[in-house]
Amino acid sequence: MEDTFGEDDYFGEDEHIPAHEVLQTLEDAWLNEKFCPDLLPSQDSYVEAMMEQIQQMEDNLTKLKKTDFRVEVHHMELARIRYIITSYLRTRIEKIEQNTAFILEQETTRSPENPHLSEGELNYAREFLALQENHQKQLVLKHVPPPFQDFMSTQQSLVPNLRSHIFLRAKKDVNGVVIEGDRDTRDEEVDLEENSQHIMQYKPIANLIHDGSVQLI
Amino acid sequence: MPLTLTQRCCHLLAPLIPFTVVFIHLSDDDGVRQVFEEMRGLYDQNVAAANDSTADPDGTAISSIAIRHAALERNKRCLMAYVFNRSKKLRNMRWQFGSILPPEIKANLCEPEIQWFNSYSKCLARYMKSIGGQGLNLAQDVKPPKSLYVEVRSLIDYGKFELDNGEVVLLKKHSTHLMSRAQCEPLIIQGVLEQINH
Amino acid sequence: MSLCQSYVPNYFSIQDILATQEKVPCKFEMQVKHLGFLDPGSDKRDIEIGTSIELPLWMASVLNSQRPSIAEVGLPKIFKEAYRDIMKADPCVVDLHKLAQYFYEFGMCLCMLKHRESSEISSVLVESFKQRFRQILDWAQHSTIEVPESKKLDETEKMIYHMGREVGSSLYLWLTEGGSLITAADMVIQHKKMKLTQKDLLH
Amino acid sequence: MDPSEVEFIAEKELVSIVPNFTNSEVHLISGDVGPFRAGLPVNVPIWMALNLRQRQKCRIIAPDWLDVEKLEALKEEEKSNRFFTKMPSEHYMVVAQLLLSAVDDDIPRVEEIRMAVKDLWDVRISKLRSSVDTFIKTGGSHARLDYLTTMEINSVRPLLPHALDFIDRLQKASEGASRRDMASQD
Repeated sequence: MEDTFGEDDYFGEDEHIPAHEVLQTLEDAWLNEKFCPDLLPSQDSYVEAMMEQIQQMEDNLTKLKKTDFRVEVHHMELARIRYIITSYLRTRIEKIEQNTAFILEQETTRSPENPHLSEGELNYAREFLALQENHQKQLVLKHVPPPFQDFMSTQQSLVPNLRSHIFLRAKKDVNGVVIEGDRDTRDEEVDLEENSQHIMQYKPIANLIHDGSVQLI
Repeated sequence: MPLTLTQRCCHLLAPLIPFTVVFIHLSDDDGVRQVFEEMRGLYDQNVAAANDSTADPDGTAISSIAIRHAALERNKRCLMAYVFNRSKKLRNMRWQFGSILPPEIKANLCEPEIQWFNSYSKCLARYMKSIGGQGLNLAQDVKPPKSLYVEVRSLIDYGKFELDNGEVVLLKKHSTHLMSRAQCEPLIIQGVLEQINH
Repeated sequence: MSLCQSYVPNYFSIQDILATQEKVPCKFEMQVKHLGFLDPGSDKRDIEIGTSIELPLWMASVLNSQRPSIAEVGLPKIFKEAYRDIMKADPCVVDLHKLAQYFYEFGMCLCMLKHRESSEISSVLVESFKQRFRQILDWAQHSTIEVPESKKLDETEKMIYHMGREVGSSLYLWLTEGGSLITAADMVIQHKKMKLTQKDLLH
Repeated sequence: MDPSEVEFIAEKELVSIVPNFTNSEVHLISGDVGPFRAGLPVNVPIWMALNLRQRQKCRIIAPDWLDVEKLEALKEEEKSNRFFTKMPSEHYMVVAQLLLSAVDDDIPRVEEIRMAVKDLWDVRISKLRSSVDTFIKTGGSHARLDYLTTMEINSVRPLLPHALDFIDRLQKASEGASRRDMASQD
């Protein structure tokens, strides 16, 4: 008996990335997003590719006999992947709702080729901010004296804390990460050896997440 | 009276502190209205004082103005925090109860809040429809999957329910069923069913 | 929900609003017209130079930040030297809930007013928390129920403790019962309980 | 993170099973598994092993470290070492918990093994707790945590990072540099 599906390892016309690598990327992105105080670049092309893959697999599964032992195994795997995707996107939505104005502001400073929000998220963020503004206007701002009616200035304090401490594992050797000292201690330089694990502030390693040298755990 | 007034604001806020109360109560409409009135009063006094500075050669009017201004800012902050934190609760309700609120909860909301809830639901639905080109319900798959089927017990008389395989079951109080995880998850979250632990 | 970030005050945080509502002694260095009612012990129209009034911290910080400053902000007793010495001697036994519910948040605000004793206050804050942390850690991880001693914690400590305890009890549950049951949402459970108590009241 | 999420991650680890059926490879999205030959051991992810086991399609072979003597030895080493020692599996606690509760008739001396794992866990957790306390007291902001497993790290989350964040705020406050709204917006 030959297993005839799941072999379609490549998707997209020009992007030849094996399905299992896409999945791994999403999994890493999921955990990074979960533990990172800031909003990371969206992996929406991977989400989309993976959702297509799921759809395709589901279609293929209907062709199998219900008693085939593989049916349940594949369904189980699909449920696991769906969990990763939904949990990943939920986490992002939560962050977007938390620091909406800040995130939108940051997005305008980025080049259009390098957005951190997916199109859907960008629309969502805009709608959500408008919703909040309208609500505050309705209930508070339109009832207070004119000089106190501004909404945007109240959003300035809703920002991620980049000084938060996070746990990480180094995926490759990184030398000379500088940890800022406080008034009593001097700056400290740390080398992250491949596979070593650390707890430290997010800020000094922020760019190492982007280039994949560290994984948040 | 800036002092009594900001204190009133704090009374409004107290029940919203995390950990103490999860449930939300009727907004203290009367209290809020009074705060608005007092804010207008303070503002008028400041405008008057500013226009009248000629009658105040020693310049001390500026101190009273600064204090009233601070009180106005403070009140704005308290009121907005009150509205903000209530909307945060409403947000969580959307994720936990679904897009339809139980009537007992709805009774504790003012009209703009019900509107906010409905708009939020719509906004979220629009986003979820856009995901990956085909749409994805993010209110589902909230826990890591352990198995495809789950044994559940009905906690209420829910009525007839069609299973994935087309079979129709009657969900009666205490009745037990084997259901696909995907299907029963929302019902468990909403408190219709409970998962039986072995 | 799933995000688990540490507390940093923002414009909308109720904790911060309540913490800045705590009172500090203010000694007026300028006359303030028409606001005599701020002093509950007086029925005069104005506040005269030299008057001392206990005012909420948010207002004190405004008085202090004006140039020239309207009032000098003093220290509440919990941050005076005598209490600082108590905190230094054995911070773990002090009932902060009773003495200053917002000990740390309040103390940080004071530091930011650049009070001349700021650096002493700051070091008491840091050292107190470092010493008291072990207790929080032990209580949070050892017990699935809320330990009565935790009532002695300051509000920020309580937040940290509660977060820790949630993890402690979910870990305990996992170790003893394993698996991951799907459960009703917290708010749904709360809502049901509410309905039940309402029923009880009616019957 | 909820322990069920750590468990979810750990379920990707491979375990050896002996299937009672024969089949060619299964092409999972996460990679190929099999082929399966009745009676011959094959490595599959734990979640799959548990699913097949539940349907009586296989027997699970306990990893060799899931053994009373080996666990005792690990515990002794852990006790005598100042640092954390390397565990045979990055998810030893979860793997033990999952396999022991799901498959008790496939593994002999289950109760003793369970106790030994728990003892090892307890030794490590109490060591972790003292190191966390020392770390906080000495006032560091960075620490190396090699060989701590995900579930162990998770057991001090969010307490440890939140405590460090808080201390950072307390220290910053005295420098007057911390973001604060009351000064600027009130």
